[in-house]
Amino acid sequence: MQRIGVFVCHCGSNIAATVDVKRVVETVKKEQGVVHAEDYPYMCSEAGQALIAAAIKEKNLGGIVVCSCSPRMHEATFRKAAERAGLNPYMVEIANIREHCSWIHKDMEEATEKAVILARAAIAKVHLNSHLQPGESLVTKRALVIGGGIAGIQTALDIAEAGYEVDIVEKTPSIGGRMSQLDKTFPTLDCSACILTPKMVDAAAHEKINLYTYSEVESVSGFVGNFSVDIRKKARFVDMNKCTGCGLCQEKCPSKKAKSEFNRGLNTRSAIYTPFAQAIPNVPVIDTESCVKMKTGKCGLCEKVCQAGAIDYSQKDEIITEKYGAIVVATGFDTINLDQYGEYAYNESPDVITSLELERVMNAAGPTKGHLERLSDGKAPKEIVFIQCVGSRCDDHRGKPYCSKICCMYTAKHAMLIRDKYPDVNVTVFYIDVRTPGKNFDEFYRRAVEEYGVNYIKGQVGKVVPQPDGSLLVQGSDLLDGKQIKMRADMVVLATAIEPEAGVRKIATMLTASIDTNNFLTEAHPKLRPVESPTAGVFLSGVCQGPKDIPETVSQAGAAAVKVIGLLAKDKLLTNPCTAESDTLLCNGCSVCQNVCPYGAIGYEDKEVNDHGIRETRRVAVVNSALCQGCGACTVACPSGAMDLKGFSNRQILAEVDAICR
Amino acid sequence: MPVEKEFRPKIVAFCCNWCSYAGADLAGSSRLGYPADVKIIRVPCSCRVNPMFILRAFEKGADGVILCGCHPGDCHYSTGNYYARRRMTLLFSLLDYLGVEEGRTRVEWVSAAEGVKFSTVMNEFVDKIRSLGENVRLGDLRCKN
Amino acid sequence: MKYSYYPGCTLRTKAKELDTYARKSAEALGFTLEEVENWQCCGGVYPLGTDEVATKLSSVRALRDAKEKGQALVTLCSACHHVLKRVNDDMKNVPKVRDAANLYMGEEEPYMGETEVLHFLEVLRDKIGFEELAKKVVNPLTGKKIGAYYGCLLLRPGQILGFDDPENPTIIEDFIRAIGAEPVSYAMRNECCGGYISLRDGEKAQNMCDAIMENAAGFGAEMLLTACPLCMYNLNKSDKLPVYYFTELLAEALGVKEAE
Amino acid sequence: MSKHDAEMIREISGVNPLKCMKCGKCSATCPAYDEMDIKPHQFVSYVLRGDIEALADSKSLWKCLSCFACIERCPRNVEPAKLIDAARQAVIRQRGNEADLSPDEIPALLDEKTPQQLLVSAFRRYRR
Repeated sequence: MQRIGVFVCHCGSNIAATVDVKRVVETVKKEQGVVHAEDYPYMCSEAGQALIAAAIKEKNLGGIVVCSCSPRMHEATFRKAAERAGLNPYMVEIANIREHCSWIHKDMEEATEKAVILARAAIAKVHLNSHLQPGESLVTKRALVIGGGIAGIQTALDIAEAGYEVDIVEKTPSIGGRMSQLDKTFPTLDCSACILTPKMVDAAAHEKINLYTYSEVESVSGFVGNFSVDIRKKARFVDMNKCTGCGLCQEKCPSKKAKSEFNRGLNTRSAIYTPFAQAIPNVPVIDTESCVKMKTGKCGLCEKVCQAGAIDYSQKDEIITEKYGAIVVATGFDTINLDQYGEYAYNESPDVITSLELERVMNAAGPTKGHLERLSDGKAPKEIVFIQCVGSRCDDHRGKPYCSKICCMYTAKHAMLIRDKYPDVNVTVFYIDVRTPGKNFDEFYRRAVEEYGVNYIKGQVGKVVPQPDGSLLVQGSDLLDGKQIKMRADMVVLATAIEPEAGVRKIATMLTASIDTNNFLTEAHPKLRPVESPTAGVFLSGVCQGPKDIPETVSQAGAAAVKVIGLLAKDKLLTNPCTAESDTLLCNGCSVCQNVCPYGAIGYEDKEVNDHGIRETRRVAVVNSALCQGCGACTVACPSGAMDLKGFSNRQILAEVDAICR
Repeated sequence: MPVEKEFRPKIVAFCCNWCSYAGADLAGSSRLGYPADVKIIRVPCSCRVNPMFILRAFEKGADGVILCGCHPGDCHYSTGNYYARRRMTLLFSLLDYLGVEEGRTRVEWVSAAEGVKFSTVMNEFVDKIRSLGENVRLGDLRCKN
Repeated sequence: MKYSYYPGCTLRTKAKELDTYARKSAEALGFTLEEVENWQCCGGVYPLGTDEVATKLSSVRALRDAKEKGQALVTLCSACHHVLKRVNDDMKNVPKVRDAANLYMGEEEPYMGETEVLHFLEVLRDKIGFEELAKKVVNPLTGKKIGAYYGCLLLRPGQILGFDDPENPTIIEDFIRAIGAEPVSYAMRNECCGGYISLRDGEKAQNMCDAIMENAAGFGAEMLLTACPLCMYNLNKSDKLPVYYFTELLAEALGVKEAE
Repeated sequence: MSKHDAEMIREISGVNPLKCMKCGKCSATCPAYDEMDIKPHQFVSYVLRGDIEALADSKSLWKCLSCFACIERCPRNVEPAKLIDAARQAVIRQRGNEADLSPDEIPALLDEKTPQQLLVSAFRRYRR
């Protein structure tokens, strides 16, 4: 029987407005073993913690229960407070009477009654808690960044600047990501390549940064501080060390019909290619699906013209295994597929394009060399219609329920750039709401309207009808004027919703990092831990966590880097002491637990046992607590009941069940 | 005149620490209510839930037990929720056989981002248990005198 | 292969061609349309109200009848197709409607939406296959430029009808290709013809049909194909392009148009 | 027609008008827009406000073609055609067969090609 103290927090009015805290205190005083109970407005405050410490010392408490917010919030706080007062930190239990009680119930009677029951369950559990001691594990001082866009590059640069080794894994042949595809950036209209290329060069040149381009993460094992990652380096068929990047192979390659991924399929590229002129590394790859040599065995022109002898058709994929202390996900985004949005005629007319495609059209290195022209006939458009929220804010089976956040601003940018360069072109924007929170953002949008005469119409577009004369009939709402508008346009640009890059779910699964229904990675706390995944040692950078623009991405990238540096700066980490443990006397060595353990943490040893006076040697399970992550799968699988989990033992959980059902 | 007391079921919800417990926290911080009849027990993973815990709950007078874990493929420990799903399928059909209706037990996947789902599921589950009424008490014959 | 067949009111009278050519073609393609006995009119429009039950019973009877025969239920008219599929979906997925309808019908075994409802075009695409159909064409309509006219009822709501992509359908175009002609794609092929509004406001319907035909003709269509008697009626108010039922051209291509 | 009818219309239609984000996609799509006095997107606000009297007297009820284009394209699953149909039904149920179309009018409206389908669907729409 422990001497237990119960501490009930008001959390200002967050708890106290719905739960009668005084009554909770009075009621729990009657519980077995409770020798102290009190309430305080903010238990997590310094004064609150001092209160707890004082009680522990004065009343010689052996265990405490804090009735407060979620343990995910302040369990660590109260454990530290207990430790400072000389109590083992694992003798602390939290009864969650805020998130699971006061915030979801309105009736004070009901909420108070529930708070008491939750407190009782925690008291029943803490009676059975034991003095656990965390172990230690070493930290591998190297970080992995998955994704080589602006988010990944910035994170890697910041980590490397602190003196740690960083590897970037990028699945395409070059780093640069989506930002390299943009023409100009809002709200200052700087040229995207001009500000990105130096960063790419810095990353490539940094002695602490190692690039794995044209590579993908194959598998991940281990845990915070000790990840082991297999990286697949896809065969480039070009020797990175020999290639000088002269570009002759690309010029001479006879197969030039593959769609250029970089230009969003608007033009073609050769079978041996670098995605764009400033690509880093400036070493081409051979796309086996369009290479004549790969398909038929004949050709080999690139090999013949390569002065450096860098072409190697026999190259194979290579698997590299590397150890990391921390992993940053920076996988970025793509625009959604528009097949389901037939009403916008995107698949029918080449003159209906997405905004990202327009970026390529406006770019001097793009398919039209930067001239604004219709992709169907190359004519200069006179009337351009922009449609906002294509697939965003769609709570249906076709689109995404969220706001993609960047579209209002880039559409204003596009409209402004077009009006600036081609003053005779009329630009109309159909919008639902114009959302411009951000420094100098609304001013930017207003400039599009006031200085550049962009015509903003509040209302969605219902249908785009390609006309026999090649024009497009746009039928939309003008809600403010109360009209249905039918207007001719030469080009229609769709502000297409963005979504996390396709492979992110697979990566999240490998990392056991949680992911939401829209495939955005979940942060450990939406406000207070926005760049950490709930999985220790995994951090988030850029749009993989939620829609954001370039400055936000760069800030978050830096924040993620700081978290990584904080982790790598430690030599050792304390491990979770809530691991499995086998009772040698009960174990019959059947191997069932070993089979369900996802971490290979269970082994077998021949041990001498004394079973009721009979001494014999038995094969029994032994848990390696450094590997055990404490899931508890083995405890349920064990047929003889030998396996138990420290901190969540069978007796503890049963005691909670009993207390709740009492 | 005797007033018939409103039936307030006892419901135990086992929630895994990584997804469902966080989902319940999110339901709380988003103020998405569900009846106070639901009491949550935190476990590291849905696979930590021993069928014994559920039998014990019914033995002690619970009217419904729900187990929530991460979505398939999203388990923090990779495969725990698959074990839980298999174990529960077996247990629930046994319970049904013993006279504890299938509706009194449920497995649900709730992610850390699904506060809405957590609240919806709990509301539904409580409605279901209320419609089923009081549960039969499972007894442990070994303890009978 | 035998299918239960629900002709619907209009195919007996004003749209006989749609029906007779379909039957002839079916035989030529090796399947039989077995008319549902004592079928009753589907009502022409699907009642959207969630509390509508009585207006759905005639459809439920036909669906039941097909279930008892163990056959899929085939329709030709777009409206019948629309109503039957949606009522079937209610019987499958909407307990409120299903329970009330079954209670009303009073049959021992409740109907739970088991019958597969198919439009004749779906039979051609999913059961026969357009490639197979093309092989059976003896009289290909080579050189004819044909615009498919879908209208509303065949396609929408796409998730329930599951007929084709409601915004960018291709089934009739594929059919046109199979009978040897050249499909002409135009964006207004899924715009409304005016429907029943033409009873009160013929001019409005005609304006709508004019716009559709203009769009189709502009892209080079020489004629339009439809599956719906009401669309046919409305489209005929406009004289820009001739309109045919798809079954007529099918029978022609299969060489059974004149057969007795 | 009253507040109570607003509830009834919500119930018959199965539509939650609160889901509407006023994007105007329905009105952008509607082929009968010009004929309507109350536009498709406005139906939502009328139901929310409980102004059912105005809806009942609106000619829009009889102009909707039930082409389902707004249902297909509504990004929020509000589906105004369902609201319009529910209002139409409420009117027909309360005002009976005087609602809109009388059988006496019919013969004058027919020609020799009029398909049965047209009559059947018009009757279903205009009266019950």
